[in-house]
Amino acid sequence: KDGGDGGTDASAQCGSGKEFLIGMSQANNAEPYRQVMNDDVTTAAKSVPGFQVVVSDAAQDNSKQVADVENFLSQGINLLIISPNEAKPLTGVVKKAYDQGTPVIVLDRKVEGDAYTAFIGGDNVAIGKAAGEYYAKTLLPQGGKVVEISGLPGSTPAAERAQGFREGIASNPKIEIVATQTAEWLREKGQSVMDAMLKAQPDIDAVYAHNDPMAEGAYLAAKAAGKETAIKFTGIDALPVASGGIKAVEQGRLQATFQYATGGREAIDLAKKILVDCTKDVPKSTTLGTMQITKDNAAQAYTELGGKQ
Amino acid sequence: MTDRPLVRMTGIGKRFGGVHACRDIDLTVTAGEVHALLGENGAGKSTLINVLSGVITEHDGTIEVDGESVSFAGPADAQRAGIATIHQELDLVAGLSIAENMFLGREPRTRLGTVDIRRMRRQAEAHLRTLGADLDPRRLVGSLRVGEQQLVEIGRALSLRARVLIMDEPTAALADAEVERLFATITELRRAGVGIVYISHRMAEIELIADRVTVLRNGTVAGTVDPRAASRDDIIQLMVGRSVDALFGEGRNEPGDVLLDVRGLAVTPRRPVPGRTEPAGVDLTVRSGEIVGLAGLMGAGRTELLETLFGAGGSGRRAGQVTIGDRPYRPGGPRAALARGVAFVPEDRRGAGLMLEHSVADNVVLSALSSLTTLGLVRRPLVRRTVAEQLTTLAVKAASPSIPVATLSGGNQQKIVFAKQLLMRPRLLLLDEPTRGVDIGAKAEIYHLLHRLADSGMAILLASSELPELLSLCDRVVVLHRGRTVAVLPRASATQQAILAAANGDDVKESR
Amino acid sequence: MNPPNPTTVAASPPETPPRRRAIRLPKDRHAIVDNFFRFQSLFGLVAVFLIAIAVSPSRNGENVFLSSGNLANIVRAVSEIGIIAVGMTFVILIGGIDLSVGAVLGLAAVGSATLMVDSGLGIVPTVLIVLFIGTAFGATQGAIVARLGIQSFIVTLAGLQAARGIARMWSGGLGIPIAYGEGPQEAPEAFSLLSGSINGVLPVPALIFLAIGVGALLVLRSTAFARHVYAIGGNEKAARLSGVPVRRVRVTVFAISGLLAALAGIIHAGQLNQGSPNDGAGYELDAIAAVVIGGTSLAGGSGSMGGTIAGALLLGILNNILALNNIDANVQLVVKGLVIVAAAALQRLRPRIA
Amino acid sequence: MNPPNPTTVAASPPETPPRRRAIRLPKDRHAIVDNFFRFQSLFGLVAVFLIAIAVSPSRNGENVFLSSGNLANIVRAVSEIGIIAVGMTFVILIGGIDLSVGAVLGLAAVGSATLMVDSGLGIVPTVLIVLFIGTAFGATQGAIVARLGIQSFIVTLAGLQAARGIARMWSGGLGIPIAYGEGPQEAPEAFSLLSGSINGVLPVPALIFLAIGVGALLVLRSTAFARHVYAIGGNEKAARLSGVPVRRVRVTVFAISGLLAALAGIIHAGQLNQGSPNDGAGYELDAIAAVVIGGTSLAGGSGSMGGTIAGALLLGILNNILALNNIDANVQLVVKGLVIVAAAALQRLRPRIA
Ligand SMILES: Nc1ncnc2c1ncn2[C@@H]1O[C@H](COP(=O)(O)OP(=O)(O)OP(=O)(O)O)[C@@H](O)[C@H]1O
Ligand SMILES: Nc1ncnc2c1ncn2[C@@H]1O[C@H](COP(=O)(O)OP(=O)(O)OP(=O)(O)O)[C@@H](O)[C@H]1O
Ligand SMILES: [Mg+2]
Ligand SMILES: [Mg+2]
Repeated sequence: KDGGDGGTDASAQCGSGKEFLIGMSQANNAEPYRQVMNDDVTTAAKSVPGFQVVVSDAAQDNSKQVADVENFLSQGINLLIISPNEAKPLTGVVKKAYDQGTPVIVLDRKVEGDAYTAFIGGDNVAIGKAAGEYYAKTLLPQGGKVVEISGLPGSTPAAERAQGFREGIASNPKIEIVATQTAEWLREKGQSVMDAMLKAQPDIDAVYAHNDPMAEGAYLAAKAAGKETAIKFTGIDALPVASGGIKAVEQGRLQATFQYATGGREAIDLAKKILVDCTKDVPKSTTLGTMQITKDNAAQAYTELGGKQ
Repeated sequence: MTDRPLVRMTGIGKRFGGVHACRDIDLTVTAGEVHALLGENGAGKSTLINVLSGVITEHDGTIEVDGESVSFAGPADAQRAGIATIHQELDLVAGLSIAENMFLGREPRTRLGTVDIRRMRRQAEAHLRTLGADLDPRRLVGSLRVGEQQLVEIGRALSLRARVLIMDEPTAALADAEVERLFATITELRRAGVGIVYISHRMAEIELIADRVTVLRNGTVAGTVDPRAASRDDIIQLMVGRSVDALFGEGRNEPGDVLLDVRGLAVTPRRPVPGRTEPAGVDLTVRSGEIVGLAGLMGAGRTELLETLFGAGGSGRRAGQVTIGDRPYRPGGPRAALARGVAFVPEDRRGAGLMLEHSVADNVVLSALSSLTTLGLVRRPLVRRTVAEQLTTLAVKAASPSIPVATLSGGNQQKIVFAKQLLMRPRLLLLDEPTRGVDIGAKAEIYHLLHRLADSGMAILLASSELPELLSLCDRVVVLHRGRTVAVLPRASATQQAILAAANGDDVKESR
Repeated sequence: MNPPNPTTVAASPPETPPRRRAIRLPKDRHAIVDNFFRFQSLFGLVAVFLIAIAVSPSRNGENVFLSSGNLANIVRAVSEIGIIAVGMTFVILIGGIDLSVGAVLGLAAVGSATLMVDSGLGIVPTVLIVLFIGTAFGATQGAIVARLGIQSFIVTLAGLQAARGIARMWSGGLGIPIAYGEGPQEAPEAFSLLSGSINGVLPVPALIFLAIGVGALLVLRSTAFARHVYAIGGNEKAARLSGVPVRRVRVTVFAISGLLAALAGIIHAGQLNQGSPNDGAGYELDAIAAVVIGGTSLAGGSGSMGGTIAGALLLGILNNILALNNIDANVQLVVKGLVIVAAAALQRLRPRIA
Repeated sequence: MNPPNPTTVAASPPETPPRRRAIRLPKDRHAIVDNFFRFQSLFGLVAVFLIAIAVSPSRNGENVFLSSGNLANIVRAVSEIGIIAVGMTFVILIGGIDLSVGAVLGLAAVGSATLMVDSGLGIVPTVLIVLFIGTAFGATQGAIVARLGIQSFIVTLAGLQAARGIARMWSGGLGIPIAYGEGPQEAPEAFSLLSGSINGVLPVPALIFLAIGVGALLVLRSTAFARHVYAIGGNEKAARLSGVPVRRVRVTVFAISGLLAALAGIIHAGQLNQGSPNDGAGYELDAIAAVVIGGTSLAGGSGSMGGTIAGALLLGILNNILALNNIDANVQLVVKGLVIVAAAALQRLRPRIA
């Protein structure tokens, strides 16, 4: 069987004026990024007649996500959108779905092999690198001391955003990462970790956080210590929601943030092509670019990315 | 050969913090004798035998078994040396069956290494039958009455095939019939050469079976006597250091008005609990100033009746009428009962009476807290004073009001339960086996106290398995059989025979 | 003698002649030993404190750990866990456990943000409503435990899920940012006090924590309610037979826990300028750890509020000193595990009964 | 009469003639009632099962819930939690708790992957080493509980952190993918059996779970060890007085829990083709829920393995039927909370003992 087979069954049933059940298997609902992805998918699906989306929450558990997909298959979904908790563990069940003839769109994190219909996702290394280059050229051209607040140890984005960042700042050897502490993606941990950093590290120039909430937490700690203007903060994700990083940039707490697109709307577009338009060959892989968001373009980006005022 | 003791304890000493529970005690046990150990509550009897049974491993002095010096690292060691113990407090596992409890720690195995359940049951049943207990060994111990549990403990000790058998108040929870059966067993064991250490507060039992009596006082040996040579008074004198004045038959005031009136009380439980005998037609009255006894065989339903009156019984449909004073009374729960001036001393002091890890003071004031507080705040000085007075009144032997109740001797624990309820100044006092495990001196004090309370107008309803106690203390004795009143015997006509006959249900017809 | 207060009369035991001077209690060794061990929960705290001073990095010759800013931060960082742990102490004393507190914190944080920002309520109504929600949630759990006789572990585990689900539904799954000002969609400026400090030294949440802690300590020392709590944990049956209103106390205790979790949630929202439904995850375990390190027995019936406060501070110091020394996160986990066990072992030095 | 061994005489239950056939036990109401309620843990399961059938969606006229594929999925999905819950049952029966199991699962998963892929070990040595690590970890925790007398909640909470930290250090923080084949950096093909099924129907992990469950059920029914476990949980003092080796049993019980958690970890790695250090988070709570729903008391001393198995299946069915009906994830949380409480309430119908 080749990869194209996956679409065959579905295309046999495809066409306009039909009802389609789309299963959206989310790795977890606890991260704002993923909640926004869910919202993007459901919102986009509302504008396609006949689309019904059901969302499951694997609560960060690979095994639960496998079960979620299997439950979808039991119900006979017409298309699967999955944002895997981790690549390898979900590969098997994704392949099972695909081999059964259910088109599969993989979001954000790839699975192994090519037993899926299409992949849409960002590139964390590239984003980290973009952030690093921003530090090297714009934020700290004279160099400086950077504290890195990293995501959950063991998670791929944390590793890749760390790696990309180091590649990005390599061009400016005067930038020094003086400490790396994890705040497990959480705002409150960002705050308490930064509390300690402020004591332990003199003269911090900037804080590179692996996501916006941790950057905001660090900002709060600095503010309590009266250092919020002396230190510059950047985050990643740039979610177009009220509690997201774009607003934080717009309101001046963060210096910059880097968009990590959810791919939700793109996934539904693709689903429409497969199910309604009966398109046979959709692009196997789409890499979503990032957008650097600073005070200059924040308001505009917020609207552009579909944020509600 | 009989001269060589099976066990010789020399210079045994044990301290608990500041308390010298045992001091330089010598004790021997020879084959085929019943060696009785007497003493007041807290004299150190249980401590001494805990040393012998390996429960207490750190102590002064030496133990010899068969002339060889031994040192036990735990109860299992003592068991292996042939020493079996029936401990004072019932230490059984509620969630295991009778058979499993009896063979705990030494389960018979099949060839596969699994427990030989049939053999275990068969042997358990045989042991129980010798004690006259017709219990299904598969029953969970938690569903047994206290008396039945006591039989299981005895059965377990017997099944250990020991050469030395220690019995710490084995009859405290038994009724007369079972006691007789136990004594028959003891006689048999004695004949087979088993040495027995027997602790009891019931003088009559000692006179019946003891070959030798050692009296402990304040942790030391006050003397060893031959019970056949010494009189009861002599022994009591040794125990308490003075003679105990006549307990019984004091002149009493005329009782007042009827305080408690129970007519046709019956409870039909929603879900019957095995082993419980709910009231099934109880008629009785108690006047203020009167002490009324409740007699009956084990399982006659005395406990359940008292619990029902206190509102602590099982739930179910209630029939009949209860009146306190001149107002009808529907027992709604302990709180409501206490508010109506009804207090209750339960028979299972450890399970239902005390917070063992908590201090004496905390236990004593628990019920009466609301009268010791202002705006919800506890008035400490008042509490301290009240506790001190209460401990003095009841002559409780405790190092301090702040030590945990668990460290008191059994009898003194009982007094704490008592003290707690008396603080409520009840009009009606319900007592379930109030002197179980209480020493003779303390018993006398409790009897005096009950008399005084009655004289001050309190109505007292008292369940007891000790007939002499009922006979001497009570103005009337109500006999229960299977949850119903079968006889009401005024003091004049209450004799041991009459009560027993009624309790056995002999004159059920008559009383109808 | 005619005492003016009838209560006193009722209390005096029957038949004691009204002696003027109370019996002098012997000043005995036990009481002294007992009192000594009351403060033993502080041992672990003091030990960790000293170690922290010793291993702290220094900067410009100043001990970083001991700098006043750092100490304030520690107390601020543990304040939410600490407040929760105070409520948890009551629950654990009656032999229960409350796993729902972290989720209730999240629910309360969402509630605070939504009510002020979306519904435009003032601070006082917001705080009252949120505290009411927390209390009602706790009381409901308590009622289920008390009425149906289900183990609190399972009831509050279910409660955890329910509270989390409700919080997510209420907030639409996303954090609700709190902006300050007079306009619509803005919260009263005063709410941001929660992220400030008094005189720039003592953070407000730390102050609240200490106030609550001291208050609870007094409650536990001096009230009849507290004695009922201990009694239920010590022997429920005996407590019931002694006339303790077991059910009511149980419900109250869970209600207190819910109330304090909601208070922690309000502080959380104030500190982070946001109400996020997923916050507070795992806080219940930290709070329980604080209580147990503080010497309270999970079996109920024994423990102290002072111990809990000490336990919370101990955990805070531990987190802080590990971060100050920039210890690798994974090593931190292992070290923290070991220290928790060591602290608990220290508690065990107290003499045991029987 | 001069019996050769005086001991025997004293003991022999006075004169039971060696009858061939065991004494016929009276068919006693009590025993029957007791036994009846032993199976009561099944009530909740059956109820949830019937409800699930009733509310299941159907597809092409077939009941989706009842389809054999779906039933197999349910058992497969609960197999890891179920295996952990079996070990947890022993721990809870002695009145303890083991919070470390989820982290040990993660550690074992990492261990399986690392040993096969990086160290190139075969399946048998890998499995043995990993099981040994889990057992040793559990036994260490048990020894701390038994020797130092620290509450198991706190010891295993620390153990949780430690195991998680070790797993992350060992794996370098990232999941280690397992590729199959003969080459270096590849695991033996046979290991992938864990993600397969027998005859394409019964998933291997489900089979292992059921086998372990039945084995444990027999152990709990028939061994002296099991009696000692119940005795320690029911009345530790009585157990000690009866000569039960309390410490040894305690250590063994925690070792069993560690062993089974490690086994679950191996299965986890096999099912997901990866050993990830963060996996298994929160599994301890699910396992405890299964045990408690199965009617085992957290106070120790009473409960059954059948109940635990039923409890695990009940949770699995619940998750499944909620998912099949596409209930919103947040609503699911609330519903699950309610059902767990209801299931626990059902257990309470059993008559109480004194
Ligand atoms: N574990 C303990 N800790 C502290 N003190 C104890 C402990 N066990 C016993 N004691 C004290 O030792 C003394 C002797 O107690 P013991 O139980 O031996 O008395 P006893 O003679 O058996 O009394 P009773 O007839 O009431 O059972 C008492 O004062 C008691 O308070
Ligand atoms: N299966 C059971 N479930 C609950 N409580 C029980 C059960 N069996 C006995 N009890 C309670 O245990 C206590 C002990 O009963 P015990 O064996 O002492 O009865 P008794 O005092 O000898 O007889 P009586 O019923 O005449 O008082 C009582 O409170 C009784 O209600
Ligand atoms: Mg004694
Ligand atoms: Mg009775």
